[in-house]
Amino acid sequence: MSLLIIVLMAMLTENFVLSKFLGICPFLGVSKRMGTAAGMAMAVLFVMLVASVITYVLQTYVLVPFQVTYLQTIAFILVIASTVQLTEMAVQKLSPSLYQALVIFHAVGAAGGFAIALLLFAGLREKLEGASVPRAFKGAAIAFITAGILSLAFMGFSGLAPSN
Amino acid sequence: MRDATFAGGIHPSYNKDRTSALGTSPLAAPERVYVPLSQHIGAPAKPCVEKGDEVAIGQMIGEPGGFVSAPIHSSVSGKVAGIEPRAGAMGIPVQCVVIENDGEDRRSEHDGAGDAWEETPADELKERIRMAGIVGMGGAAFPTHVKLSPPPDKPIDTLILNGAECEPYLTADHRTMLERATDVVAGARILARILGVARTVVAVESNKPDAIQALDGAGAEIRTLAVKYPQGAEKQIIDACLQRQVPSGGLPMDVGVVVQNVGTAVAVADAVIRGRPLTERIVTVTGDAVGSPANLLVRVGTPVGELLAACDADLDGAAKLVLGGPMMGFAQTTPEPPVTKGTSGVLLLTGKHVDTRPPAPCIRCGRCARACPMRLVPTEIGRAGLARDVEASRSADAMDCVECGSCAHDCPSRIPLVQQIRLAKAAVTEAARRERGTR
Amino acid sequence: MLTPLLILSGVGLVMAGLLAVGRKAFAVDVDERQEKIAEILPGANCGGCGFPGCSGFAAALVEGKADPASCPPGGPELAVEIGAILGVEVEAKEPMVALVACAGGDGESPSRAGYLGVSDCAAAHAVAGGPKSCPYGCLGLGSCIEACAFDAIVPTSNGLVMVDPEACTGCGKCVEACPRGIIRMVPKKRKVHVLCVNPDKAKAVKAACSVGCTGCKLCAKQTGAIAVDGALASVVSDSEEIPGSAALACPQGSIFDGGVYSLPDWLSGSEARADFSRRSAEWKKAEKERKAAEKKAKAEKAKEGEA
Amino acid sequence: MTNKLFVSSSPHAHGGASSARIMWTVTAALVPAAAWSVWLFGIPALQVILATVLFSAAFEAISQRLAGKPTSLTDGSAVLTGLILALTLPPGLPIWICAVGAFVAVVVAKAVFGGLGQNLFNPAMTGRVFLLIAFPGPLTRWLVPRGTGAQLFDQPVTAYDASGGIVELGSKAVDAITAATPLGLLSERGAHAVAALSQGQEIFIGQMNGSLGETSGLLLLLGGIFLLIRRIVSWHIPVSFIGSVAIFAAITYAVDPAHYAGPAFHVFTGGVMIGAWFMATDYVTSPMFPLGKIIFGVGCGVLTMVIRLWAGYPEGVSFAVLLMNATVPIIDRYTRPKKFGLRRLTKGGSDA
Repeated sequence: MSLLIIVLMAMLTENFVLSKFLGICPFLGVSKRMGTAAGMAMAVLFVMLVASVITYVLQTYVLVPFQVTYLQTIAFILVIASTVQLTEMAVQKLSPSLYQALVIFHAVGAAGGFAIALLLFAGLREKLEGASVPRAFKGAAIAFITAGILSLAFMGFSGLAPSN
Repeated sequence: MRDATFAGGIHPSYNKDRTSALGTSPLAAPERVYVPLSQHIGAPAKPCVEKGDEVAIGQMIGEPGGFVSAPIHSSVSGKVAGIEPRAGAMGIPVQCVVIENDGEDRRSEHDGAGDAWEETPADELKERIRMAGIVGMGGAAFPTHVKLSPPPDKPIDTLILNGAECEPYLTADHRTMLERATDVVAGARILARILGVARTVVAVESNKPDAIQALDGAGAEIRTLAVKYPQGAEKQIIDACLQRQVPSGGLPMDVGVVVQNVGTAVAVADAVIRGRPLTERIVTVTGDAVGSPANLLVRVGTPVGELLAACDADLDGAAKLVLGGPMMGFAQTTPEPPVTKGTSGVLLLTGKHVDTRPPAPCIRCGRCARACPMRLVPTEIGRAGLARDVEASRSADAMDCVECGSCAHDCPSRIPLVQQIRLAKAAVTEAARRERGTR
Repeated sequence: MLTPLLILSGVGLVMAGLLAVGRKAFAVDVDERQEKIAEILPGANCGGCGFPGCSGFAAALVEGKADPASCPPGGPELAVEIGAILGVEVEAKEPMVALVACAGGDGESPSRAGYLGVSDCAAAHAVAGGPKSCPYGCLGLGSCIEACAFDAIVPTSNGLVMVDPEACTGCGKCVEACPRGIIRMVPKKRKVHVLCVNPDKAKAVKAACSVGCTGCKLCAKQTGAIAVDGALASVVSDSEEIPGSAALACPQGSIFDGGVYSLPDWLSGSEARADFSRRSAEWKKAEKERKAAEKKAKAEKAKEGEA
Repeated sequence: MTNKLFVSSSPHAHGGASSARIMWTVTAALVPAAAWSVWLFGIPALQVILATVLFSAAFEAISQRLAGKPTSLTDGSAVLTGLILALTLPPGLPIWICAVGAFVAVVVAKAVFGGLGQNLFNPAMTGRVFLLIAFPGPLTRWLVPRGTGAQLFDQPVTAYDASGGIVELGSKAVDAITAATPLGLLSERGAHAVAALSQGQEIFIGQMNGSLGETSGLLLLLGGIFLLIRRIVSWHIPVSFIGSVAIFAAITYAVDPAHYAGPAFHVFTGGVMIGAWFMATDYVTSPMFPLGKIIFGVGCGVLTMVIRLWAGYPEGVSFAVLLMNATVPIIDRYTRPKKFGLRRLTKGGSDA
């Protein structure tokens, strides 16, 4: 039960994209079509998994012992960027079905949240494509506004906790 | 039994009261008739007379241009003045045989006609119908003999005679059923004999109780239909009468049914029993710009302007001229086009019926989808049509649309959905043509 | 200070190594010629080549399924460059531009009915054959403007559209977009055009439009490059220069002479039309006099011969 | 013939329905509930209504002018958005905050998406949620309704002076008097605090505090039934929304009555009535087809209850509606009606 709550909390209350504004770049990049959005959600799952393992190792065995935790951000960026690159290569070569098998770990919650936001958002943006959005707001601007309103809505889950 | 019907549909203002009680009156033949060579779906007829030829009523002046085609006959007696293009109902000039009426109304001789049709082989009856130039008189003008020739793998068990006349304003079929009930039933028997079906149903909307009574007296099996538009659409009338749905992209014969208009049945009776080809028809002339509306018996080829003049119509005060009914008819730029075999009505409307405001934005109210008798999502097809998006048009099932106009009629934003959908259908047809070409 | 540097560069090195290994392991074969070609293509994805977008064209080129000279926006220069990459000889093609062959604006061919509905040429054409008097003329609702990826088609002030030959790349998209088939591809260098597509006989044409071609054949007498098929003149050959007299001979003013007038002036300017009428009248008078003189000379010659 | 005829595609007949008439009818259906709130709270309520409606209309006109579109205030959509927004706000809310709410609703949530029909989220709900998050203080100061005294639902009321400081009730400095809403009480003090309320008539008639439109469930219900009769809304969304709230509440109440309030309380307090009839039924931001509408309504109801019972906010209707707005494209995609011609043949013919 508590595990489920952790996953749910990560998905809704602490939603990566909509609460913490992380991962906005891929979020806006691929959410134009439902199909690509689903693929991206999978890739995120994989990258988050690998990256969290590597950064964990980096944090506990390198940064903390050498007392350079202030390098955390930059080192993590390096690792994550490289992992993304690696995944991209892998996707180009292998079929995306491979890493479907890798979907087991605890990053499921966070990535699931990303996936929900991404899928909802993809649907919204498909609908937006047919809308006569004023020229000035076309493209990224309207996508950001949509994401902003969606995150307002997700704020409703703040303080979500099993009955107090 | 409850009145039969289908899912979806709308309830427009019917406006039939002005003409439904008026008996059919013949319109004097004009001095000149312009008989179009293409009055039907399919290949145009080939003219078989020349300028200067003397012709009589019922004489063939155009030969069928193929199997899906129909011959054309003179509707007056007189002299051929030429074969030339003239404004047609679609706004595009069509080839017409122009005949100077000599006013003598001579009829051409015919053989093979008589009361002995019960003993005549079906194929011969069918040939007589073909050579009489009979086409669907509900408006689509599809050659009748083609509908009567289903392939052997499509057994037909039921003939439906369509007397729904769901189009507002029109009362031509209503008057036909009242005044010629015996011929409706006789025509139905001939059609049933050709098709070899045991069951014939005459389907009539419940707002024509007098017609139901007349047909009942003539000995027809009647199915009363609920008053709803488009109750008379082929697929909807089959669904209502027999609870069979014609599959997407299919024809009535796919569910063992042939549907014929009641006017067509009368034309069949005229051709087979009396040896008279199709040269005249009943046209309802009405609308709020028409002073004395009427149901007129009109010679094919009579310019629409003559009908309007006979009915005290105010062309100067009118804003819209429509051939056919208000839901599926065609707007005209002039009153020049001639009446054809498929012209069921002439509608002259005042500015009251013309909304020049631009359409408002779609508010996604869903009324169009609720109204659609084909259970489609009209806005979706419309959007695809505007964007000429073939894929989106296909996935929104654009080709299933029957263009009945229910969606646009109920749209609170007055969006020209039918027109948008036609663009989608045109895009799909064009793409299909191209795909065939490359293969 | 040293530790963080070392750590960072260490992490960087390790990840770089991983990436290098990854690149090897996951290497995908892409013909590098394809990438090179894709880089030099215009990237407008206009579809003028007949392939899905520029990348599709690049792929087809490498596979040898496409002609290097079939990119209209790129023109002959691009064709040569592509040829160099592919290692093949390329023949230069005559540059073509689109031409809207209708000059019947609101004044010349007024509308015969009020049109209500979707603002699109194909849609309007399907409603009672369109609201314009001429059933063949330009409806001016701009379906071609929508189709043009290069903003080369602009509306005129009198309900027509025209192609800017400088902006036009000759991709031909507008030709497909026009439901009335008014737009055609012509050599960019050609100056004289017949701006009418109405094939009807003189009486019907005159009823529909004041600048429509009636098929009188007077132009064809001036040059072999213009021929009249049925009741419609059209340029049939580009091998010879079309003389200005072909335009001046036209009683309807259906022929546009780009050597004398600019297209926008011709389409919407009454001054250009007035100037044309004046020049045309002068030319006809001169022609009459010349003919009369010729006749006279002939007659005299004949007389002399008799005598 | 002197005049020109008009030509257009068929059909040449129109049923006469108009978007503007729909908008004004919905607005009319809200008037009784709005009038009740003015009776209940007096001028502070009227001030909020007028401010949001006028600012909404003004922002609509300005943004349409900027976009180069014809002004379409007569279509009623801006006025309706303003009125619905007003009904979700507490009485006495400062005018400038009302203006901010109207701006977010009309400009941010609607105009930048291309105006009427193009927006993805309910404009009024977006405005309210934005205000709730940006100005939590003013948005949760509730006036005591007419006809109640220093005690409301067994709780003492608190009096504030103009600067927001707490003063003694009855002193001259009193500027506003507040008390927790029923849902606030439930959230802060638990089910026993509202036990008596759940049985009383107050919540049904609307003799309670809260946002303007959270008071009279009865009048909102009547307005909703009026729209149902006029065929402007279908039953699917309101019934599934209210029904799922009731069922959810009944289950939790049955499991632990000491902890959870009953269905009647949850249905008639807060924004469920106005939300189910007037906000979730907004055509533009709700599904088009019957099955989708039911899914949407159930989603709204369940999310409302999840937020009410377990999240930080005492009320969740506006969040729930916004969240479900985001699911509409996906719902619409999978709930399209089956097209004609797919029903199995009953007899005769072939299956081809």
